[in-house]
Amino acid sequence: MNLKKLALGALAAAVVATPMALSTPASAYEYTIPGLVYRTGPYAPNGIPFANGYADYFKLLNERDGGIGGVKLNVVECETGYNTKVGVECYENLKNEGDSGAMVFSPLSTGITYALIPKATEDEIPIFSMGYGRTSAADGTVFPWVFNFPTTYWSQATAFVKYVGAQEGGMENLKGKKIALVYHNSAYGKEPIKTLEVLAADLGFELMLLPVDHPGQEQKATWLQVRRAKPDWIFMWGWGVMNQVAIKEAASIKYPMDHFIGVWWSGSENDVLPAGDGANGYLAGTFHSPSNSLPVHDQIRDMLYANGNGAGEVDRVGEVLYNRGMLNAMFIAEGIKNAQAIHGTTELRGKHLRDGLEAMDITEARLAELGMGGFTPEVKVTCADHEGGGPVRIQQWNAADQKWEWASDWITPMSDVVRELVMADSAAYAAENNITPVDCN
Amino acid sequence: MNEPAAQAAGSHDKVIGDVMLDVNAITLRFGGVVALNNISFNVRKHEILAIIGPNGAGKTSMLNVINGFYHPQEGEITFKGNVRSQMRPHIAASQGIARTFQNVALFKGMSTLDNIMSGRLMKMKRNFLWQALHFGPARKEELEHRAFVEKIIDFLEIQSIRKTPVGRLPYGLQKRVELGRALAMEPELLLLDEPMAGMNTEEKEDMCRFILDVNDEFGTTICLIEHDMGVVMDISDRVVVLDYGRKIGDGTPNEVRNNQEVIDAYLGVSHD
Amino acid sequence: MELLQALFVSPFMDMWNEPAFFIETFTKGLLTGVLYSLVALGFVLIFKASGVFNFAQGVMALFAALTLVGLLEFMQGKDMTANHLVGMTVVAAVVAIGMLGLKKVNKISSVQAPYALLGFCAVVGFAWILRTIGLPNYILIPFAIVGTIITMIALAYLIEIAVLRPLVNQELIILFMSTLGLAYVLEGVGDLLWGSDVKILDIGLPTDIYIAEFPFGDVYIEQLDMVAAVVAAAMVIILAIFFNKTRIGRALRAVADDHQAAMSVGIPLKTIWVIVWSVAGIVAMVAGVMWGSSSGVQFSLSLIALKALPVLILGGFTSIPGAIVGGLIIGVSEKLAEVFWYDLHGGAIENWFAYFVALAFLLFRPQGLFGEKIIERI
Amino acid sequence: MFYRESGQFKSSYAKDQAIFPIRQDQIAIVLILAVAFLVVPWFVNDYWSKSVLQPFLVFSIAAIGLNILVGYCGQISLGTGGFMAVGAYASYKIMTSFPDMPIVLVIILSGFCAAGVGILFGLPSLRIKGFYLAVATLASQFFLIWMFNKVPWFHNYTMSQITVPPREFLGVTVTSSSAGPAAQYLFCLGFVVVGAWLAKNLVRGRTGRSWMAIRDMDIAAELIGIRPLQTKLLAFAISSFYIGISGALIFCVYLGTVEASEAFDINQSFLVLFMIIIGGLGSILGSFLGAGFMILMPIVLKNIMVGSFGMAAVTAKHIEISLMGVLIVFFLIVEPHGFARLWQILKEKLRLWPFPY
Repeated sequence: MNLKKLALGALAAAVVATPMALSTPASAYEYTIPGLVYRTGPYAPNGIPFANGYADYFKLLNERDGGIGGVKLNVVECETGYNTKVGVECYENLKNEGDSGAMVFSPLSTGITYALIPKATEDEIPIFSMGYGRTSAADGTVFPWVFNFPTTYWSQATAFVKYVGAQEGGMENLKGKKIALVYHNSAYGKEPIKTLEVLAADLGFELMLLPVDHPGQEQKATWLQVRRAKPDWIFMWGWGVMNQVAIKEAASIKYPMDHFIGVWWSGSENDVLPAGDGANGYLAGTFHSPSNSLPVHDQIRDMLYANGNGAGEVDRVGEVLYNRGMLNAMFIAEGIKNAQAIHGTTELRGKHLRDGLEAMDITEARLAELGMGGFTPEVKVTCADHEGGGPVRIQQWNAADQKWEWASDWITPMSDVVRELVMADSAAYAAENNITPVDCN
Repeated sequence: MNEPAAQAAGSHDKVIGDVMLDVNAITLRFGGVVALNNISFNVRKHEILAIIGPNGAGKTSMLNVINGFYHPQEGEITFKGNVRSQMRPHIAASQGIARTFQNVALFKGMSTLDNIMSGRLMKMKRNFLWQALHFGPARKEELEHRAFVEKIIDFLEIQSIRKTPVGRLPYGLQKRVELGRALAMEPELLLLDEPMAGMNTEEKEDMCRFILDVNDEFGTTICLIEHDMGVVMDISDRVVVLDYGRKIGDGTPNEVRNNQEVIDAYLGVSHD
Repeated sequence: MELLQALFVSPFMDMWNEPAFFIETFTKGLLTGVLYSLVALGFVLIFKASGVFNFAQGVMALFAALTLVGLLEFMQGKDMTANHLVGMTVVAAVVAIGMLGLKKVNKISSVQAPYALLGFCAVVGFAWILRTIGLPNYILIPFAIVGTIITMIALAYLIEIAVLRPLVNQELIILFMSTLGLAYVLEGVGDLLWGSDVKILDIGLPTDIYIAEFPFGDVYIEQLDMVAAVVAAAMVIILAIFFNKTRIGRALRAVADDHQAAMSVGIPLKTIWVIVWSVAGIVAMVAGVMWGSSSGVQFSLSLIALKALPVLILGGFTSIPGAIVGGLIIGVSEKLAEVFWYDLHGGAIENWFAYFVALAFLLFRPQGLFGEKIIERI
Repeated sequence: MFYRESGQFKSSYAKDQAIFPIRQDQIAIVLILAVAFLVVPWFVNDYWSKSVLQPFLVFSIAAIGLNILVGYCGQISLGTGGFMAVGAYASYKIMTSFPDMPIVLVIILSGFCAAGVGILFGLPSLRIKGFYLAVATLASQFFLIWMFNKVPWFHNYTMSQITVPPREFLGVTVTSSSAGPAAQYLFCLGFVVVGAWLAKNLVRGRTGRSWMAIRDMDIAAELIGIRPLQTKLLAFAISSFYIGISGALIFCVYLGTVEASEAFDINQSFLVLFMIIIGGLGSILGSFLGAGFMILMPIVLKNIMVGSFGMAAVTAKHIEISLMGVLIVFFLIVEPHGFARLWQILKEKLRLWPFPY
């Protein structure tokens, strides 16, 4: 009896230890690209297309270019379920995986990003939280290992205000207007509040805060508030089921959809489709094109899906969140390419990739080369600025054609406002954690 | 404890003292039902008082009133000179009233030892911080009480089931453990609710012996409910008879036996 | 002083000054409450008959909605992934097992064992035929609903065999935890079969709003909510008839009163459990459809169970009218509190406020609004 | 064969009341502690420390705490996540307000904060019982999380995501990511060992007996002189104290950064409840076994499916969720009293081995 138990225990221990022992003796050097995905749980509908786009792009690079500089990319997915605890487990499990170790982590969750920032800094693995996570990580001097280009929540908030100003016929007309912020009641949803408060004070509009608790299945009260206060514009920082319900509710109180702007995590097909025609005209911020017919999409369809190698369903290639996953992968790939040039070797590890990411300089010409002409604005990252100060564009839902269309040109955020807030927050973080800022000169 | 067993009532000489518990004009209602109607009687120090009566007479309700579980609408109770009409059960317990229950009310998840130890809870003074350390005074206290409880275990002859969870014990033993728990409280007044229900003759004899020994050796006053008339007549000093919430008799076993009202109440209702 | 003002004065003044808005808030509260009641109803049915606090009720709603959407999409001829096909097969298999189960419950149906296989083929075949012909939705939807109901009955049977029967006479907390385990299983299996994407559930329910015009302003009410209220009312009436007028209903009430006594007069406890869980499954389906129509069918649907819990303690675990009235009280009070006391708390209080309302009631009636009075005996 | 108690006579009540009265058990526990304190730290790496040992240890503390309330005192609580959050946010506030306070003291004080909140939310338990109480405790869960999210004072007026500053214990950094895996592991282990020992003392003494009396039959308990309110509130307080310490350790040591609505949501409450029910209600050992099961099982399943069979992460996750459900139901059916009971049965068999009767 005892022996049996012992044997079972040993077996269990062996199984737990497997992933560490099983660093397969690879024939050729490979880059391990961790994919912290969530295809389960309340946020799975958003996580799935993102994860598919992310995986497909790396697969495409392997198929089309034979990897980067001849080195294959090995995407290792780890299911987090949007849960910080599991995310940490994934991180520890993957950080030494393969020859290269984890090259970079893109956690796709504010909670996991916060949890990984100090760990990854310690382990010298870059974190690339593209347009999410800790906004003040844009300050590369305090967060040398964290990147959040091409743009951040705070930049986006200022871009929204600029857009509204333009629609109202000038920033001065914002005075006395009422803007409501409907937000996911979490660290993520509260990100833009400070920025918007600063702008409200500057520009004289009134800001109304309407939190929605996770998961956001039931929002009648929130929209009753909207109906009562009749704000001129609504911004939304939502995620998951909250988006669908909010858009549906907005439609059912006959709120003008073209005055309702969602963050880039509230602007995917998933979010608008359940509301049907009611969602027509709904606006959302983004930092990449909603197109599904770029050359790169065709390549993915031809080289992956035609051979049954795609990660998802072929007719969902090119959805908003799919594109975002693809963009995330593209930036990482470009970072690796930069790092290979900087370090003159292909046998890179995460710490080398950091330099590649910091040297990120994507031009329109380069995008066209990649089959992504016009996909995203040009991005230039520097040692001090890890955001790249990227512009934001507004897209609009066309319910009849079931398509996102451009509703504005690229809007440059109010960098001065954002930068000031970033510096203040990162300075506070540095003080609390005894960090000496890196000297960028 | 080396005294021989069962002695007939009255044959042992003991001094019945003053009134210890005085129940005065108690009336208890549940909605429209009158469970106890203007009941008065008293219990004297060192005696064994039996409360008898047909089913539904209000006997258990009477015990529940005495130890504060039910709150009567009228009347008052004087215990050791303190008058009270309502009180919480734990206060009754702290004044020295212990009891057992008709349907055994042991702590089923705990061992015999722990059940009886729980009767010592009120006597243990060290607070939980000391106990958490299990050190010094708390440890000493725990061991002292353990020694006391072991005496009760010896007295009730349940040494062999000391560590058995009481849920697994047969009914007769459970009743015995319950008596042990009540004794561990070192009560001045012990209320026993049908201590012999569901027992065979041999077990009943054992239980009678324990009751008499308790009365004798610890000087505990006992107030018990019992259906077995033989037992009642044998061991009690005095008997109170209830019927439909009224008191219809009060006196020595012999007096009660010859009370016409009592005979009427029991007529046709044979209890052994 | 300002606090008192915000707490006791200004909200009521607002209500008085904006009557149309007050009516709208109140009505929406009532209608939301109806949806809470629907979920709570499933809990009550099961608790009443089997003493199980069924935490899987929310996941059952999700599972039913997923099955419904899956069947519907399959018949509409949507491209199927391998998972979906496996899903269809598993549903058919479950239905077959369920039919085997019905054979045992032969007082209700006389389906014989070989027919189970036939049933399996029939479900797959019929769905396949419908898929191939490409019938209009108004024919497919009833079939999908019936298919889902059969699946939920089969599920009830499986739960009885695999969970309830082995755990009979266990402590309540053990049964409670086993339903949590069950929730995991259903969640995993549901996701595995149908994927975890948002699925749009369109079974032809109205999505528009109804505008009631009053001299003092307009009141907007969603038609979907009105349908939900009607459906909920219909369900309650049907359940009331079922419980009070039918033979099975009487048996159910007997079981609810006393398991042992019911068994001793020859009521088959296991059959009753299957029936109750089936009915709860159907109630879950209705709840799943109502909620799923507005937000799409996705994992979050299972979390509506949490909204039903305060309703449960307010109304009492064993009372059907309690679930209804409790739902309405919770719905109205949380909406009024969230909207009219917004200045005081700044929003998002609904999650806990419902519990506090229920708690306040409980302190006066520990057994819930309509629960049976607890008499302590010794 | 090796496990015999015959020949070991207890000559005093003190010996009989020891935590491990049987010599083999004493040897075993000494060995386990020696390995845990002296051997493991030399071998532990980041993965083992962060993914296996730390969650196991901190959740063990929470499980002991909840077991005191549910297993010993019989009051079902679903508010564990909320009390953990109290511990976490209290430790953050104390740490940032008094930067020089020793970290151990910070964590203990956080436990006291949680105990206070626990008493407050335990008050309804006097009138409300059973599942009504269980559901009512959800009020604390949702309210506390809302409060920490809402009131900016709790997170020093920054984001509601709080991050732990580095702190040292005996000259070794134990919080924040600059701490080594062994240091963090040992730090948690220390709390676990002391906490388990104190809890064991409590439950085998007068306090534990009054809890169990309330659990087994609250009316009878009152009749033997136990005050229900005080006893229940003490259970709530001590339970919350442990849970608060666990929350503080989750924040300070294990995760390093938390957000109330995510790290301490209702799933944590269920997780800990599962631990004690699978492990064994009313058993300190069971708390450990349950925590081990609920923490290790998903990792084991995942590693078997993804690591050994090369399954896709998502399919593996779905199967893992279902399997966890199946295992939970399975173990509830096999032994409703949990692993602790299984262990006890095993020990009894061992004692008699090789003679089965």
